[in-house]
Amino acid sequence: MDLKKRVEQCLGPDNLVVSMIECQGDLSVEVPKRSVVDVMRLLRDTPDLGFNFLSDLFGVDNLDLNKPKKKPTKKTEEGAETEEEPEEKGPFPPRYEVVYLLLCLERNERLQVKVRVEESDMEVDTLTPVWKAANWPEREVFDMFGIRFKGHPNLKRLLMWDDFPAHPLRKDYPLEGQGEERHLIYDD
Amino acid sequence: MNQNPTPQTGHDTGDYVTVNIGPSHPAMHGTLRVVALTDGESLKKVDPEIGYLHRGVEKLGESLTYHQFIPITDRLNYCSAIPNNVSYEMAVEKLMGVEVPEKAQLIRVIMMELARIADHQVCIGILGVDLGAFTPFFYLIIQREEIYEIFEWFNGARLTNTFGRIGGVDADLPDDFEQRWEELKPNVRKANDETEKLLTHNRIWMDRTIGVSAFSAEDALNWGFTGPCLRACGVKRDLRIDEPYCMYDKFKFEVPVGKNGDVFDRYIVRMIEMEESLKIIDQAYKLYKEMPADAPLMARVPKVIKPPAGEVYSALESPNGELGFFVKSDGSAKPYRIRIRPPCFMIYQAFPELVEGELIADLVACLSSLNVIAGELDR
Amino acid sequence: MAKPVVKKEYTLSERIYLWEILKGMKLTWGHFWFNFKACWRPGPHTIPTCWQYPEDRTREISPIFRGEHMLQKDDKGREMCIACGMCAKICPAKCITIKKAKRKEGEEDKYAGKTYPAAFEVDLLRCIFCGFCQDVCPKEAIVLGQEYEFARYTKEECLLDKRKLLLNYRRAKEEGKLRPPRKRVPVVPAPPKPEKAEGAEAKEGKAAAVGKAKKKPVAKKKVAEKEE
Amino acid sequence: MDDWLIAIIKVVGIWVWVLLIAVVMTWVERRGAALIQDRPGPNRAGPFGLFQPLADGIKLFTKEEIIPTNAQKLLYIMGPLLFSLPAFSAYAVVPFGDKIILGGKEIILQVSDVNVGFLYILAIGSMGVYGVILGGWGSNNKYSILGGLRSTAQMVSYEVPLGLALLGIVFVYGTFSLRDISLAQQGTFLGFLPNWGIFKQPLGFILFIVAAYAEANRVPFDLPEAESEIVSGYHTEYGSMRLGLYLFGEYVNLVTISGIIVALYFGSWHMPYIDLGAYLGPISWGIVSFCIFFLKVSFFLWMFVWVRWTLPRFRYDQVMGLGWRGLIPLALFNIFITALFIQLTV
Repeated sequence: MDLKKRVEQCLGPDNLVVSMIECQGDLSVEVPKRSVVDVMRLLRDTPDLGFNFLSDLFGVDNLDLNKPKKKPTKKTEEGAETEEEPEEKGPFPPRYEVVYLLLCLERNERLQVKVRVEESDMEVDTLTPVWKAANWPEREVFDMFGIRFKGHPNLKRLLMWDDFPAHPLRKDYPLEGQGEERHLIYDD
Repeated sequence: MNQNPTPQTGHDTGDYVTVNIGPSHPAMHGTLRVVALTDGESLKKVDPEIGYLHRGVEKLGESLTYHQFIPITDRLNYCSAIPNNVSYEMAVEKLMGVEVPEKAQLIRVIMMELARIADHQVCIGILGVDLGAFTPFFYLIIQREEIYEIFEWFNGARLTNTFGRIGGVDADLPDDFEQRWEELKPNVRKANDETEKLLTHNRIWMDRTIGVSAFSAEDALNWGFTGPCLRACGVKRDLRIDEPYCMYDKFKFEVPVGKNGDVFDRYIVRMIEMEESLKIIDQAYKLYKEMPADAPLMARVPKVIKPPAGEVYSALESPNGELGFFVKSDGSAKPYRIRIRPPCFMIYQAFPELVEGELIADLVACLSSLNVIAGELDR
Repeated sequence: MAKPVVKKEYTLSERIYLWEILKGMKLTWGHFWFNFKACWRPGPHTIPTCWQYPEDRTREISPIFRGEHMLQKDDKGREMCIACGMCAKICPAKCITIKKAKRKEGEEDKYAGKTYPAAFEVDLLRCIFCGFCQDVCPKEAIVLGQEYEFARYTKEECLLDKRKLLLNYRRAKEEGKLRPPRKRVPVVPAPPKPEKAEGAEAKEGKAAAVGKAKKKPVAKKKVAEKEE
Repeated sequence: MDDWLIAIIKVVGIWVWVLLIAVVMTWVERRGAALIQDRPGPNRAGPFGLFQPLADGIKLFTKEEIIPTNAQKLLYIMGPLLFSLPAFSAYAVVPFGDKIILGGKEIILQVSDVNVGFLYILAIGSMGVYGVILGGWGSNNKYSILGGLRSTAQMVSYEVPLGLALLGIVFVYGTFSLRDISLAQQGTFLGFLPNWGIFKQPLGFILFIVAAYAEANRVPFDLPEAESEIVSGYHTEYGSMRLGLYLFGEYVNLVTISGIIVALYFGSWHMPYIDLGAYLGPISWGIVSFCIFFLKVSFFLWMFVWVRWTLPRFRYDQVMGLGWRGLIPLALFNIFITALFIQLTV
C-alpha cells in the first residue's frame, strides 16, 4: 500500500496529522507538537510502518517564508506554483519547525516528520527515550535555533561555546555575526 | 563548546583524574576534544566535545547560490570530497527533478569509488598509526597519492575536487584514465595485501582490536550508525544496494558484514570494501566504454538554478556512511535551508558508550576506527 | 551495558606472536632492501615513490591543474577579457574584483572586446581554486594555470592585479604551460520540435520549475535513444 | 703504562664510542624507518644526511631551557640525569673485544671484569626507572605521570623475566662474569653448531630479547612514550638538552642491551667455526675482535629499528599480562629444563 495511506491509517484516527506534503517523492507529515513522542513510538512500533531508524533531526527557521513575498511582479505567470504555496503556508505563523527524518530499514522507506514550534513556546519533548540517536542533533538544534527539548539528558550547546549569545542558524542572525566579542582577545 | 568542561565528581582530588585529551593531541587530529575521567588507565566517564572546526557551512549555504555551494561541500569530509559533492548535487537534482545522463552517472560512480578507496586507506592508515604501526600508513598513503593523481588529471584538483555540476559532470574521464587505472589497481591491491600481512594476523594487532569497543547491532541502530561502523556490527545495510542511486543496481558487489562491531571488524570491513570498490570501478568503466564518445554528460539545466519551492532529502553511501543533504527551497536562486546529515556526527555521539570502562589506549583505537572527520562532524 | 564480544579464535600461528612478526619483518625488509638499492642512484629522485620537491620537479602536473590564475590573450596579443563580470559573480569566495571600461578608438589591437577590465584583481588569500571562474568565462579569458607555488612574503603580493595576471600568462606561454582549450561537455540535446514552445519558454528566463516537469521525461527518452 | 691510566683510557674511549654509536643510531633509526616506509628520510645535512645528528645536537643544545611553572624543579632537573647516568655506566661490565697486548701488558677489552657482572647490570639497569618516574612526576603533567607510571610498572615487571632468563645462561656457563661467558663460547657445540648461548638457550634468548625490548621502552613495548595515546609520555614537558639526555640515554641503553645480547648469546667476539685469534697477532686480534663484536652489536641495533617500524604497540594491560602470565612461567620452565638437562648430562 502507498506509504501516505499507511501513515494516514496509523496516525489519522488520533488526529495526529496536521498536514501532509509530498515533494519529489519525499513524504513529509506534520504532527502536533505535544504528541511528537507518541507519534514516533507509533511510527516505530506499527508493524506496517516500522520506521525503526532515526536518520536525522534538525531545525528549520521559516522566518523568511512567513514574510510577504515580493513576488507579485515576477512570479505571477507561475500559476501552478503560487497556487501550491498558500496551501503550504496555511499553518505558517509558527516560526520554527523541527524535522525528523525517519527510515524503515526493512522497506527502505523514508518519512519526514515535522513539528512546528512557535516563538512563544520553544519547547519540544525530547526524542532521546525513543532513539538515542536524537541526543546530539537535539543539542545542535538547541544550539542553532534555541529550541529547548524537554527531558533531554544533557541539553547544552554543542558546536558553539557555552556563553555564545545568539542562535546562529536563525534567519535573523546575519551571516557576519552581530558584532559579538571576539572569543580570543590578544593584548599586545 | 563549553569553556569549563565537566568539573566532574572527584575532580583530580579523589580517586579519579580528569585528563583532557585534545584538541591538540596527536590522536585527536587537532580538532576533537575528549574530557576523560580516568581511574588510573581506565576511563570512568568520557565527554567528547566538538565544534573546533565549526565553520557554519549550513549558514553559509543559505547565502550562496546552488552552484556556489558545491566547493563548500568539498570541505566536509576532506578525505573524500567527491561523495560530498555528488550527494549535494543529487539532492538538488532531486529537487529539480532532473535526470542525470547515464554516462555522467558512471563517471560519478568511478570517481566516488576511487574516493572511497582513498578514504578507507586514510582511515586504516591512521588507525595503524594510532596503534603504533606506522609503516602501513605510508604504504597506503602512497597509493592514495596515485588516486589523487587521477583526480588531478580528471578536473585539476587533488583534494578539494569540486567534482561535477548540478545536472551532470563537468568533464569527461581523461584519455589516459584506463592506463592509469590499470597501473593503479594492482598497486592498491598490493598495498592492501601488505597492510594485511603487517596487521591482520599479527597477534599484537588482534589483541589491540578484537573486542575493543564492541557494539551490538541494536545499539548501533539505536544510535543512528551507518556505513562501515554499522556493517561491522552485523547489519547488512548499504545505500548502494538498499536505495540504489547512480546505477549502482547494475553492478555486482558484496557488502562485507562484521560480527562484533569492534575495532577489528571495522578494520576488516573497510579492507574488504576497498576490494569491492575496485571491482565496482572495473564494471563501471566497462559500461562507460560501451557508451558512445559523445554521449551527454550534462542534463539540460538552466544557467541560474532555481528549483521549485519544496524540500527533499537525498542520501548516498559515503565512505563513512549515510551522507544526506536536506535542501529546502523557497523558489529563489539560493537554497533556503541546507541541512547536512554527516555520518560521523551520529556515530561519534555514541563515543562515550563505546569506550567507557575501557583503557585510554582503546579510546584512541576506537576513535580512529570510527573515522571521525571533524570537517563533516562540525560542518 | 552488556557488550557482545564474540571471541575470535586465534590460530596457532597467530597465538605464538613470533611467526606473524617474522612474516611482517620479512615484508619490511623487502621494502628496506628495495629502497636501499634505490638510494645509491644519482639524482634527487631516488626513491621511486618520493619526489624531493624543490630539486626534483619531474612530477608531471596535469595541464588542467587548477593553480594560479592568469588572464589570457588571443593569438593577436589582445586581451580577451570583456569585463562581463561573470567570474566575479559566480565566485563562491568573492575574490574577484573587476572594473569595467569601454574600449576607446585606436585600442583595437590591445583589447579584443568592446569593453575591457580597467582593473582586474584576484585575491589569492580568498580564492578556493574551485575553477568556477574559468568555467563560466564566455571568452576563456581567465583560466587557472599550472603554477602551484603560492608562498609570498606580504599580503599585498597575494593580491593579483591585472599586470600580474597578464605576466602569469606570459610566463606560462614561454614555458609552454598554457591550458588546453576548454572542452565543451556534451549536454542532453534540446527537446525535439513539438516541444519547441516549451523550450522557448524556458529560454525566456522562466524558472526551471515549470520547464522541468516537461523536460525531464524528454531528457530521459533522449538518453534512452542514445543508448540504442 | 700504569693501570689507572689504562683504565681511564678505556673508560673514556668506550664512553665516547658508545655515545658515538648512540648518535649514529638516531640517524640510522630515521633513515631506516624512511627506507622501510618507501621514503628517503633525512638526506639534506651532509652525504646521506649523515650530519643530521649533529644538526639535531646543535639544535638541542641551543634551545631555550624551559621549566614548567608548576614543575617540581629539583625532580624535573634530576630526571634526565638519573636516566642517562645508569645508561652510560651499565656498559662498564660489558666486554667489547677479547684482549690486546701492548708493550707486554695484557689489556682486556672491557672496562672492568666484575665477577658478578650480571648483578651489576640488573642493579644499574633498574636505576634507570627512577629517571623516568621522577621526570614524569616532576613535570606536573598528567600525561607525564601516566607515562612514568606505565614505565615503572613495565620496567619493574620485565626485570623479573629478564633476570630469570639470564639464570639459564648462568646455569649453562656457571659464572656471573660476562667475560668468562664470552670466552666459553668459543668452538663448536654438538659438533656442528657454534658454541653460542643462543644454541644452548634458545628459549632463554627469546625471553631475554623480549624482556630487553620492554626494558628499553622500545616498540612494541613503547607505552611510556606512546605518542598517540599519552602525547610523549614522561618526557612530554622536556625540551632542549634535557630531552636530548633522555633520547641519548635511550639509545645508549640500546647499545648496552645489544652488547649484552651479543656477549651472552651470540658468541661475543668469536666467529663461528673459525678461531681467528689463533691466526692473528695480539694487536690485530684485539682490533679484529673489537670489530666483530660491534658488527654483531650493530645487527641487534638494526633489529631494534627494524622491529619498531614493523609492529604495532601493545596495550598496557597486555604488556603486564604478557610479562607476568607469559614470560615469567616460560622463564621458570626454561630454568627447570636447563637444570634438568645439566643434571642429566653432567
